[in-house]
Amino acid sequence: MKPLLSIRKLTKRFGPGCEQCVDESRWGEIDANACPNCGTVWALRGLDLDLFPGEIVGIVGESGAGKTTLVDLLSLAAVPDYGAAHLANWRGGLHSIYSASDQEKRHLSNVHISTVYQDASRGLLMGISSGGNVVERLLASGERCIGDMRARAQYLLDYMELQGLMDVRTGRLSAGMKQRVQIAKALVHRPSVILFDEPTTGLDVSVQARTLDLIRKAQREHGFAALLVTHDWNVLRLLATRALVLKAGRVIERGTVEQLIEDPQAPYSQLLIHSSTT
Amino acid sequence: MSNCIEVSGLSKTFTLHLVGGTRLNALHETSFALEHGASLVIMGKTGAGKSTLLKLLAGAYRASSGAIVIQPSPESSRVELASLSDVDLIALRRRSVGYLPQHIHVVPRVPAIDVVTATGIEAGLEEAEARARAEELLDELEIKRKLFPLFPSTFSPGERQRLNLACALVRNPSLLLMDEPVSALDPRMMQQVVGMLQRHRSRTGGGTLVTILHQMAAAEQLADRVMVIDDARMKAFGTFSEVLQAT
Amino acid sequence: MGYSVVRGGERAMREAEGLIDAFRKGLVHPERDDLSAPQPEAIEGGLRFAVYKVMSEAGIYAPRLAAIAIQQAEGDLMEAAFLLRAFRACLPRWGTTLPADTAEMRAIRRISAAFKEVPGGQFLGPTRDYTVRLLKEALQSGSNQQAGGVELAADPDLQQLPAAMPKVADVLRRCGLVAPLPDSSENAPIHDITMRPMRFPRPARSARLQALARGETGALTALAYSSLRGYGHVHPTIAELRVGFVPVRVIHPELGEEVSIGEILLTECESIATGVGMISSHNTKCGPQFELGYGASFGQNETKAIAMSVLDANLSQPQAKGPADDQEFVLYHIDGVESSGFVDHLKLPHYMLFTSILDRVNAAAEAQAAAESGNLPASGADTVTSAKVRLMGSVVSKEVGS
Amino acid sequence: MTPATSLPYAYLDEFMKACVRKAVLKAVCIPGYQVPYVSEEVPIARGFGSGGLQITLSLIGADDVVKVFDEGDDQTVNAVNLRRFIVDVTSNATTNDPAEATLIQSRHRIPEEGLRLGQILVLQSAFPDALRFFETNEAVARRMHAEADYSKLWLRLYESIVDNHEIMIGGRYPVLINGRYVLDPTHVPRWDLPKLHDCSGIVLFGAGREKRIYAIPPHSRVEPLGFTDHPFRVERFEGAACHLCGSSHSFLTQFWRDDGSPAWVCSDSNWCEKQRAALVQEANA
Repeated sequence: MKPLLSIRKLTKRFGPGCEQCVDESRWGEIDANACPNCGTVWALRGLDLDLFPGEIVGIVGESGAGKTTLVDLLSLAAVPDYGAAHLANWRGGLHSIYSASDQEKRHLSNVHISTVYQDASRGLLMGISSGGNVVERLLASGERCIGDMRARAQYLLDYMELQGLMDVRTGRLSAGMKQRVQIAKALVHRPSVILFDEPTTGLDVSVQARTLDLIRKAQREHGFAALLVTHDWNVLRLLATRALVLKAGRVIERGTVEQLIEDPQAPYSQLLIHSSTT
Repeated sequence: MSNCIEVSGLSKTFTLHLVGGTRLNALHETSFALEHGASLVIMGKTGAGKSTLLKLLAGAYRASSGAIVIQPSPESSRVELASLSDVDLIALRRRSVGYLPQHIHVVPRVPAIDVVTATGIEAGLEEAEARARAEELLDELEIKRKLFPLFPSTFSPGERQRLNLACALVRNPSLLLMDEPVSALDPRMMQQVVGMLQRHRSRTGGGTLVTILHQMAAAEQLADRVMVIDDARMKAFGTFSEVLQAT
Repeated sequence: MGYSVVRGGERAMREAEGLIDAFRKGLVHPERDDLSAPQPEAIEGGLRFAVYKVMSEAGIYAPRLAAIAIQQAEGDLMEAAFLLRAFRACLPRWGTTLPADTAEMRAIRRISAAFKEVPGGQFLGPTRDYTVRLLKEALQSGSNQQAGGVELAADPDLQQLPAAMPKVADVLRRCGLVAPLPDSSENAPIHDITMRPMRFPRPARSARLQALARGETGALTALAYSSLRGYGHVHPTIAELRVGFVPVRVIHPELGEEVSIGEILLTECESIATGVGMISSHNTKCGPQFELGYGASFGQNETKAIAMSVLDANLSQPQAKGPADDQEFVLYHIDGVESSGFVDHLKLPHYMLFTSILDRVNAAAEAQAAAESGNLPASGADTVTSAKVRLMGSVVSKEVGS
Repeated sequence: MTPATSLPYAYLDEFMKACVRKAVLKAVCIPGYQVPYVSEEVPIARGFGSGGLQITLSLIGADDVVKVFDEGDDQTVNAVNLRRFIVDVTSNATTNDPAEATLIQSRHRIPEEGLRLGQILVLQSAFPDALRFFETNEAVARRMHAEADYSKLWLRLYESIVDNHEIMIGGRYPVLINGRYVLDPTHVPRWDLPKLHDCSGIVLFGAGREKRIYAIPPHSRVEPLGFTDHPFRVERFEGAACHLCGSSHSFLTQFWRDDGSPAWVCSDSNWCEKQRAALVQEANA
């Protein structure tokens, strides 16, 4: 089976770097994010990952491990210092998405790779109606019929159990509703990949459960592949089949969710597992 | 006859970093082979390493050393577990290798019938066919129809165990790994399950079983081969009668 | 060069005033000693727009006094407005006039941008709007001719002006485009900001209008312009702009009836906040009604009156689109006397403040140096007097702190 | 007023004329793109048509016949003032009839009969950028234009329809030029926009205060933004007719008689005169 999104050596650093930390072979020694010598922060160091169609891969790690940097890179909000990512259904997967022009990048993030942020204000315009937020995607790809657009938006908002909130100003919705508007917006063009950056963190338990169920249901029916960034193993166990453990910008362990929960190898993974509440 | 499972020099050591990196030998230098269609029952005291071996076979644990080669059915290709990518391992576990863990984890907030049906769909069955098999299996396991739409989290341990058994069987896996599948069942129900497993083996034309059991009666009916594990080592491996004489 | 203290305040100030007169003559034309400061009458006649600006910013209608202030301030209009406002503060207060009804204005100029023709007609009157801004050599030839401008009647006969004209705003009210006026009984008592200070968040509209009326023309124009360019939500259409003489009436103290005590030249502008780009939805909720912005200023000061009406419309329906929508930002920063005063106050000596700042900077520098060399100094040990400033390369002399 | 003999032809010095001409050329080559140019002061106030005047004075030639009109009327004060200044510094012939004119400077109107081949219409523009009113940051707005990323603008139109069932834009209705740039056609009424489409004359826009020049070359595709089921609509006059020439198929403006009763009149005064002249001819024929 050919991977949908193959990521090779994705690296992002904040700072000039020095001979000590630029050399990949010595990355093992540097455990903290910042290089002791020059202080450059290596948010992500040489991440490799193949995402296959229809699967959900978890990205686990404490904050500052590089999870959000990975989301920013894959959502094309940021540009990596090194490395590439090939998307199968974009130019036949022959070119890295970072070689795309700004316009193509906007098309990619509008149609092929959607993102659901933890902070809804990063993903939505709070000043306009929630239907408007969903419709923006259609407008951006050239749709010009109000009736069709509203029908599509209505279907998606109902699908996300947001009946009757089509013309309500997004800013006035609750946190849980905003996340579901984000998911509806993400589903507009039936993307092949959706990035979830801690989608339900901070929601109260019942809303979190309902939102996760909706994500699972949407994934089963729309069949998108997803990267699920989380620090919560229960969320991982519910949605993902396999996962990567990130620490200080590097992948220190990968495996099926079952393996990572039952038999974590790296000390850091064991620490993460045993610090979860249940 | 080629073997369904070939294990050589398999050992598993846990390194618990949170408690100063103490090492725990869970399994030591185990080797054996199991031909297609055979039914192995693993017996031994609790904590001897039985579950460890089963989890290694299921790919839930990663071997510290040694090799496990699995050929779920005579037609499928032989694969070395350690060399499988995560994605292939997941696919293997969805289609041809059924695994019934001892501590049952149930997907929350999904009606019982859908849990079993979804497992069937994941294995490649059509939705209607998967639902039909699910209902048939749950009836056989005497799960009352009114329980079908309920969430498994509200079920009793016995009902959950039977539900998981249904999940394992709905896919007709050619290799079925079960960790004490009947521990929470009354003798009559246990007998019923053993009968189902026998029928399963005949229906799949040589389905291979590996089961951890304590109940001698069930073991006697199910086992072609028996393995005894004690203190992380394989003490005996052979036919039921051979092992009885040896211990 | 050490940082030395300016001494001898008293003598310096007296000499400074003397220097003003000396410079007044010598700076520009040292060889001419026949040039004296222009007399107030000349200022009132030839520089009437300066007089109007000073009068309106001082909040007192006294053209002659404004001319004197301008002469004394040598043309510094901010200074003149300050002088006049200070003088106003010491005048006794006899009472308040009745609200002037500007419909009764004997207008010398009246235009509308909203409609081509309005009841009472439009007439251009004295304006430079449509003149060609060519620096005229004609001034040398002394003729009072407006070069290329609209032919100004030699001596405008003030008696023939129309006595009263219906207001365009009333026409708009009849069309339902603008909310009807509340009848005068409901009007809240006027909040006189020279008697009671403005309080936020919602100062009375009368207080807001007074603050705008006394505002400095440049500041008002800048903020209004910012609103037009999108940093506020209002881009209005001028319903009507009038310039003319308005009768001022009071209740006679003995007779107890209305008495007119004269006329004042007034510029009044009413504009409707039509907005540009998107007609904002908030004013279509109760049918298409628009905010009416009002601006008025003593004398003929059209830019100020228009700017006031823009800001009034902005501030009555603030939509937080920019500074022009923020009541506090606008009303606190448009008063010329306050703003020029505070900006000028930076010239006052701030030696105490500066010394204490140097002390802190020095302490931090020392702590940083000590931290790098490993030993932390006992905090607070060094007092101000022994402060050794290495900042700015100059060593502070000993008497800094004494 | 006798112009000072020292003033060059058409007032602007050669440097300023060259700047404007280069900007006009670039604007015509990239239809809809706002070309920045150095806009020196002219003796006409900012906001009263300085940009339009700079273009007229840079393009005018000895044999050009100039028409200057404002809000459709050649006799409005601003039109009179501009025309008088242009004549003073060029001594060119002027006309009120758009048919005779080779160079037309206008504010807020396009002649009712449109343009013919070879004619240049210069429109005075206050705000060159249609995006500026919801994106006050110019850098972001320029990037949107560069990437033809107009989804925010379309979203505004969508939200307007959600709130009011109508696209609530009076003047300055955004139009798409050749499917690429969105252009702000200044305060011309929506009535005039169809005339811009596939128009045989050249339309130049001069924004003096904002220092931008942009253009619509001949036979360009000019589409006012609209949705398939909420299309662009021009102003409606429901049965109103001009009280001078009786026309009901020209852009009318409302006015108030002295007795306060409303009435309508053609906005394009010259066109109205032509209608009346035609009526008189018919009556006599």
